[in-house]
Amino acid sequence: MDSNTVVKEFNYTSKDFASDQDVRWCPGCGDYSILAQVQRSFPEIINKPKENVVWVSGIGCSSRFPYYMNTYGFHGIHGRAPAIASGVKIANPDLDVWVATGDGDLLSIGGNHFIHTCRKNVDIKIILFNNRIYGLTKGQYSPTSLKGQVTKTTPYGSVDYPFNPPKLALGAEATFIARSIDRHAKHLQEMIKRAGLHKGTAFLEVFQNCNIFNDGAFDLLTDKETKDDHVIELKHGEPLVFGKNKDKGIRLEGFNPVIVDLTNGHYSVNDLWIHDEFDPSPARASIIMSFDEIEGFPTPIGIFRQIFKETCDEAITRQISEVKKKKGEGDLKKVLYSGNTWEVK
Amino acid sequence: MDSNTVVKEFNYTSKDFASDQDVRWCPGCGDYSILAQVQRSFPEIINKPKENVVWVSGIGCSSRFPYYMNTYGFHGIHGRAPAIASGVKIANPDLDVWVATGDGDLLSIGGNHFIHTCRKNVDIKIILFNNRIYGLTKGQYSPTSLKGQVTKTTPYGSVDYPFNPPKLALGAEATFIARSIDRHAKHLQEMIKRAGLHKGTAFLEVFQNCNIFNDGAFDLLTDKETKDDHVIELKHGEPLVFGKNKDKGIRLEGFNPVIVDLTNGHYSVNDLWIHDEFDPSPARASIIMSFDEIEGFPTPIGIFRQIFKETCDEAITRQISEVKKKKGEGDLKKVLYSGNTWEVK
Amino acid sequence: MEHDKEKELLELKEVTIRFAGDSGDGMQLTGTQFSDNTAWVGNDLNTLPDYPAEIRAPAGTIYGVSGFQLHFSSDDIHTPGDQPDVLVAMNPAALKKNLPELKPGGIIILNIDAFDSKNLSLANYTSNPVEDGSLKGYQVFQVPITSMTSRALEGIKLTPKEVARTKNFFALGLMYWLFNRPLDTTLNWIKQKFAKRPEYIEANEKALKAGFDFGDNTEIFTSRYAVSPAKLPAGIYRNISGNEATALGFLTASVKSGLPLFLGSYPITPASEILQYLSEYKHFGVKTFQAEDEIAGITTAIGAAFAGNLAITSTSGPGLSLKSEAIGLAVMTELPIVIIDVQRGGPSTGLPTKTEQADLLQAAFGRNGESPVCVVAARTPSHCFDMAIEASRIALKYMTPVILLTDGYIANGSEPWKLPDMENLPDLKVNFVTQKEGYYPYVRNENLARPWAIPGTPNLEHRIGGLEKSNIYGNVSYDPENHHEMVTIRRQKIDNIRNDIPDLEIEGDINAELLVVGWGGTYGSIKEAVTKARNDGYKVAQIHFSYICPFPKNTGEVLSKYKKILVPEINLGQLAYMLRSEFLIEVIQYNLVRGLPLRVSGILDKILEIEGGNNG
Amino acid sequence: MEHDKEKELLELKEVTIRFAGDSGDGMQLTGTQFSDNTAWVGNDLNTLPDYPAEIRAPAGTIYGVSGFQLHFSSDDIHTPGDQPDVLVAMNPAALKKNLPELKPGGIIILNIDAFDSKNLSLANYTSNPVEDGSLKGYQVFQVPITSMTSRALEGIKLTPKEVARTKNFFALGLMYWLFNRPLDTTLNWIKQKFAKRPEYIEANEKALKAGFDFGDNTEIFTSRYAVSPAKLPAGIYRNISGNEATALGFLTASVKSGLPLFLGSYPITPASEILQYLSEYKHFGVKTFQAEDEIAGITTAIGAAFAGNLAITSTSGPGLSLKSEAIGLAVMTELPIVIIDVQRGGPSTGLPTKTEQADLLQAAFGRNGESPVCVVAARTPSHCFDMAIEASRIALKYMTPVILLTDGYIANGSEPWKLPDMENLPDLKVNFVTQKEGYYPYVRNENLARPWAIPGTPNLEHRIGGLEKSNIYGNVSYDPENHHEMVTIRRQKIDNIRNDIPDLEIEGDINAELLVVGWGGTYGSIKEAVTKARNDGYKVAQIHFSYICPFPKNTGEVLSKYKKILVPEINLGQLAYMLRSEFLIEVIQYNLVRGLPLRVSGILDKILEIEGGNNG
Ligand SMILES: Cc1ncc(C[n+]2csc(CCOP(=O)(O)OP(=O)(O)O)c2C)c(N)n1
Ligand SMILES: Cc1ncc(C[n+]2csc(CCOP(=O)(O)OP(=O)(O)O)c2C)c(N)n1
Ligand code: SF4
Ligand code: SF4
Ligand SMILES: [Mg+2]
Ligand SMILES: [Mg+2]
Repeated sequence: MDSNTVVKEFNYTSKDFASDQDVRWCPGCGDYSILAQVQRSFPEIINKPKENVVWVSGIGCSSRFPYYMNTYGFHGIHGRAPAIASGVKIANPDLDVWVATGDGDLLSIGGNHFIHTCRKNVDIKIILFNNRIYGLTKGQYSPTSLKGQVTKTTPYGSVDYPFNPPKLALGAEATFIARSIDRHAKHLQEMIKRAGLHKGTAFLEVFQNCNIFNDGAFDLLTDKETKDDHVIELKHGEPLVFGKNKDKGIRLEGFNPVIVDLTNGHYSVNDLWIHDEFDPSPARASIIMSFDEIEGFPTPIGIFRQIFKETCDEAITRQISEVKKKKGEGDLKKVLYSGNTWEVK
Repeated sequence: MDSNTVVKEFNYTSKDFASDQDVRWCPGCGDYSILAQVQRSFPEIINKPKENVVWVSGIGCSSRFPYYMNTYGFHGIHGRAPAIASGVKIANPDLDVWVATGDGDLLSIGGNHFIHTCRKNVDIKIILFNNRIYGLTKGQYSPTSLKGQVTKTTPYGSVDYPFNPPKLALGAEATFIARSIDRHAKHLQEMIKRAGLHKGTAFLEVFQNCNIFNDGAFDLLTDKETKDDHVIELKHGEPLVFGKNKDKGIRLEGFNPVIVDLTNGHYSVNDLWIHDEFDPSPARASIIMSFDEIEGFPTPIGIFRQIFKETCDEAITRQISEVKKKKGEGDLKKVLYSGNTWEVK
Repeated sequence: MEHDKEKELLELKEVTIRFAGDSGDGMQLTGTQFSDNTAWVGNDLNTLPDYPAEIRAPAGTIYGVSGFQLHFSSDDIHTPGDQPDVLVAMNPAALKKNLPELKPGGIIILNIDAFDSKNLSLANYTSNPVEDGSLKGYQVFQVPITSMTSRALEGIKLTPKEVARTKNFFALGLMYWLFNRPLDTTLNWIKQKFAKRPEYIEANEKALKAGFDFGDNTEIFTSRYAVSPAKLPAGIYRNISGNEATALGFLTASVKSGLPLFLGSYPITPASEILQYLSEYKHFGVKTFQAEDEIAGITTAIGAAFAGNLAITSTSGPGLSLKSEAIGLAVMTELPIVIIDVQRGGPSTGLPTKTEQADLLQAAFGRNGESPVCVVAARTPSHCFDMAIEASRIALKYMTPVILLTDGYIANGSEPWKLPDMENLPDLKVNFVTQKEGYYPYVRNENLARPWAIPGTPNLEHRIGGLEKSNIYGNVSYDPENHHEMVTIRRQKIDNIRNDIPDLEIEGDINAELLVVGWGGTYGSIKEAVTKARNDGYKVAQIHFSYICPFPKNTGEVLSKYKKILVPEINLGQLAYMLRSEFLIEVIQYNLVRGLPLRVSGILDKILEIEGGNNG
Repeated sequence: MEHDKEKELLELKEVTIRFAGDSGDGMQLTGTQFSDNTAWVGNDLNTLPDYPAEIRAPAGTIYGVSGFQLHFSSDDIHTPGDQPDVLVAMNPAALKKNLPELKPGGIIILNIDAFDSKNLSLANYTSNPVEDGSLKGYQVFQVPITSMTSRALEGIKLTPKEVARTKNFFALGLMYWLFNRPLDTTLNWIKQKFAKRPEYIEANEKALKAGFDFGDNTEIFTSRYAVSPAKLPAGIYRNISGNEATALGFLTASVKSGLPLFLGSYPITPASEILQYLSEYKHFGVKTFQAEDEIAGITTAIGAAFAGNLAITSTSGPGLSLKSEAIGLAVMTELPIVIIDVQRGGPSTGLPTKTEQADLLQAAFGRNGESPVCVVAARTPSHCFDMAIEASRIALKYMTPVILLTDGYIANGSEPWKLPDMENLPDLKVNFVTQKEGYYPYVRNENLARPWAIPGTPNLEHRIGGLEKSNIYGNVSYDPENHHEMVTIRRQKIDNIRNDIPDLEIEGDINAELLVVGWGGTYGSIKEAVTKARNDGYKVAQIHFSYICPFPKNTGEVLSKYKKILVPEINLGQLAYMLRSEFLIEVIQYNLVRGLPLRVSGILDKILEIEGGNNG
């Protein structure tokens, strides 16, 4: 699925999506890049009048996002963005509804709305700015902070295990699950486009550096020196290759992924696991998502899984028209005057 | 892992766990069986003074459960049982803490507490009475009701996809995930014991018939005639066999489970997939959990997966003793009089 | 059959009947059928279902007893009756639980088949009340309802369980005979309901007729009763419960405003029916979204309001608590939503199936910060229809959340409803803003309402949210003076609604010394008590609030006219608290928090206590 | 170095300084250091941090300005000062934002290096205020803080960014010089803080000393100021903020009750620090549970209370909204928990970093049903310590939830705190029930408290929950009379607390005509305003509520003594609402909802408006 398959009727430029508000994130914050990549991708995916685009958010640094987009926007309350967005979408399915949210906002207080939105497959796009910390409240740990991480509320190190957000989304039956990184501009743009073109709940996790309270959390994945060895880019139909010189690959032995060296002659690219974004089995995605927790494995980015099924808003609209067909357009007088009525003269 | 490995010091009988309260479920309700199996299993797993057992619940028919157990009990508010139970356990890790909950209580309003409790691996046992309906409020659909199901709030059929609760638990990193059925008394007892002996969050889904508002939801799985063909019992180290005459088996081809006929000579038991409860990879469990959604596949019951890691309450206790070791037992005066103090004479 | 043979027909002005039996005995259905029939023959009526929080506790136990009381009359009535004249008890537990409320000398109809030793002991009877003299002073009729029903159904292919389930129709038939009612409405209902199960139609019809004939033929009843039609205003009527009226009110508001209706809701007793009723109206484009919890219920509604729907959320007390934070968001974003709270017994889970009026202060004040909303309350089942429309009107006109309070009693209770003329329904047409010129998100009109510009409107892209906004422009603002100004404007906007709602009407004796003041669902009880007191020669006036935040503009003036003010409430004095604060007046409180409507007699006694001897 | 050379030393009674700069400029640290030093040299002081809701908005913009005001004196003081005497402005935006508040003739110290065209335009200056005459009427000192700091740090191995970051220490050193303070406390702090980074120690020390020396050596300053120590009661002191005092209060309550402390909490400004402070005290066995949301924060606390811990939950306004339902559960189960609400600007997300007093009615009434809790409020930073202990005492003794209200101002602000004698700390020992005899879950003692029998206690197995409970036995009960009784008892239990709390003390002129009434964090402002009015010859009395639900028992009597009652509040009149209702008195309201503490001058003006001319 390629953005070129869409016939463009509207020719927006990235500037059309920049609002007149001054951007107020800390200098150096990864949020700037996400904003830029969204604004750059939008001309290619917004194929309707831009007044039909709505950005919804919760509370957090990341949730300031809607202010900076020159679209309709709703800066909600903490954790409730998926529900507010669902209301917008279901009320008017013609709108393109996007959610900007943080790891605290979506996964801590907002966890329930998140999983139910995924389950119902409401057609909204959720971009998770995962900086593994509470930015706006100044540095408390979040549900994606690492075990042992020292933060304002864990002076002796966190005792909690983090969520693996794509895994949670998978468990909640999300139909599109992807990941990117703030500083991988091109990749991030591609993922935003793919999310935007998906019909159904699209979940895109973006690793985002909070240079004030959790600086360097993703350095291994973004530093020139280390990134090639620590990131693996998932590409549909292609083998799982990574490493500075594309010298490492991942094979599957039973359910076990194994890293193999492509330079010593034992294995070639042909022996590697081929990625399939559209595999209906959750097993593939769940193994790839587990790389995060296996010592020595690269962090996967790209599309873990995309499947297609009727969206919640479609189903609601469909049901309404079915009932209208069956019962006829509602007639208020008929309803009010129904049941056992009698007349008093 | 067998309950016999535990040396019993306390010799309770099932009667010791019955409270003096009259049981108030509808006659015929599956909840009665769950209560009975819990009371029958408890003498074998409660290996401490029974005053150390606490049952916590939310709101729903199922959440009346604590009243009927002669242990400490807390009938909470809707959806909050996992959080209340976490508070009890962390406040006093010597207690055995159990949660009785419904599909609405745990998965609808309580979804967030559920996934976070799993993530943190708080050592509590959660028994989900899944009747795929809201019983207490008289028959509205729940997050496990089937798409298309007609209920009080879906007169034209539900448009929502259900959760697969074990999948959600897996996505939330639960360390023990199992399933049983109200009317499979022996199996249910075994699962309760295994949950009780697990250290960490144990999630046990029990299919429960609500004979008033969703009667027969599990008939295929419980009727003598049909159950053998529609249920597959997962047994550790054993092949996946089912069918009235143990005549069907499940093989794995790639990630695809395939049902094979064991009677036509093509396949024997040796060709089947062997179950491994302790497989650390989430892939196995996720495939088995998917049986629910594959046309023609039997519904798996038993233990999907059990893994072991430090529990939340253990980690908190450990950290407290580490800090005490490092800093010494807290001295109130020292703390109050710390910082820049000065004296006024 | 020889109907009406020698039996005497006594004319009564009003009767209160209570049907009581096991949760599985179908008493709610029996009550509803009798009510519909009674409404249809033209009596005024008022009903009070009373069911346990358990769905179906073990048969025969006291906490499994389900009851349905109805009060009907040839005159205007407003309550379900303090004490029943007639008790139909399907088993010993039903007798045990309800006997204390029966009027001295009242009629008891017993299903004597159920008075076996097992059921007696389940009801904690140590001896059989039918035999031990405990029923002395009542007119007791022992009817073998179960066995007569079985006999009547012989030959129909039903399981014994199915046969037993029809015995409520026998009881209903007997009561129709006793009160001289036609069987038609119920026969029709049976036909429709069981259209696909002819054997059920046959069985229920037979049971119903058998009950009727039993009354006619047996010797035990010597008289029958008749209650003539009431003189209600001319019009087309139907019997309606509060929850259904609420649902229809919002449906009407949707049609009259031209806005699609969006209901985001989470089931909770006794509010779930509103969601259930509205989910039927998909052919009106109604969208009912059963959310994962109450917070999602209201936040989806806020999203839908932002997108331009008529957005509402329905709940009961604990759910209102959960919605607190989000109501604040609607206050800050100044979006029109209606929050319906069907009050039930509290605090906490409390008494889920019982009625109460104890959420008023929560509705008025239960949010962080200065967070004013409009609060209105319905007074009777059919009044829920009017107030649903009013709540919608105010929300849309003032761009504000409105809380509509009803309660378990009026939600489940029913009364005859004179159907509105379609032409007289108010026009709620809304004009969305579409012009860029002069548009700012927080510019205000003469009502202090900000403009509603919905997504999809070209050139009006804007952003709103829960942070304080600058006046007019709507940008985030931390400016101290702006904040004070906005806090003041938001309050003023709500206060101004007082110019747009009806003045209080004084009922009863305008020049009395005593004014009885109520709000919401106690209207009927207070009205009857005041009427009785006046009939006894006391001068008493009455006012009743349907608009509470803000109070109607003549409130201070009205209150100041009376020397004594009595405020009966089903709480510990919440309206009293507000009246004292806002009008600095002394009030006499009458508070009974029993999970039940106030009894007329209790209010009357209080009036007499205050005015004692002043009826000369 | 030749200190104190020829510079004149002027003695002042009190000074208010405001440090202002970019969010990244370290102004909060500078302010805190100056405060600690000032406390340590013996002045009375009071502080007001004021930072933006953005963590670090783009450098140089007005909304990125962070400020810290402190008021210190040789006399008793109670507020951070209405208007600063001295403004330290690290950049044009800081000047622009704060100049309007500066006293006429006040001192401005500018980091002139930052006044380049880029920063001027970021601050929306069209011309340079230093040059265009806009600062006429002030004493302006232009100091090249950035460049002087760089020069002082030459040779230390730091990045230019790191060097720039130390410029706040230069400013601090200069202020130490100007106000004649020793450097020791800050030098010590630097050593401890950067123990692992010697180059930071060196850099910060150098910057601090360079600032000090600059004052000494340069010609621009001709005088220095001295503020003598205040005559505080004898004792050991430390400077403390409200949030830290709150944390220490609960730590103390834990130690004195012998119960482990459990805090279930979700971060929220400005309450997060309480969670942060308490998470340090693991060696006291303190368990801090950062929950997934506010609901889990309180419900884990309820579970912990059931299990026998001293259980608390901390939050701010929106979080209190979310906890409403669960507070009702604690009311019904009668478990001891304390809910701390650090109030901030509302409604909704509102002004997260600003102060307000607008959660009072929510605390009192924001739950479904009749759901009475005890509500108390702290009046100053150090008073948070006392009220945390009091809240714990009441919760444990009465088996009830208690809401402790503080606010953003006292939470973040600080003052010298006379440390308590360890022996005088109250004993909060709790006796859990262990005897089966006479035990029932809802049997009550003389305080109407039910017994606390915790899991693990043999033979006392019992079940509680949110459904209505039968009195004494604690079984689920739908009985109407029982419900009324329990509703009444729960209210009575809270009302009885009034016999167990201190009477109101009247400050000022007991026999005045005017009584000024406040609650919570406005104590200081009201106190200073009353003092000033009295100094001007007006007779004014003052009372201040720390206990609100219930009010102290002499409240009615005290209020009735005064002809006029003035109630200043940072809301639209919430205490006034309650006083009017509960005591039927007229009150004059003074309400300013600016997200800031009330100004002394504002209250004073109001007093003069009321009492004008009455100072003869
Ligand atoms: C109901 C409520 N609880 C808590 C808060 C405080 N709060 C604001 S943002 C936030 C978390 C921010 O973290 P995240 O979502 O990761 O966003 P980030 O700032 O890191 O982008 C919290 C706890 C709030 N505003 N409202
Ligand atoms: C805050 C709140 N919302 C809603 C309710 C109403 N309510 C009670 S139980 C329930 C759902 C029951 O369903 P489930 O959890 O599946 O339990 P079951 O009765 O089926 O065992 C609901 C919606 C409530 N008591 N409290
Ligand atoms: S605090 Fe962190 S996440 Fe927030 S704006 Fe600053 S750098 Fe970005
Ligand atoms: S309603 Fe259903 S779940 Fe509830 S007690 Fe009855 S049969 Fe059981
Ligand atoms: Mg974050
Ligand atoms: Mg259920």
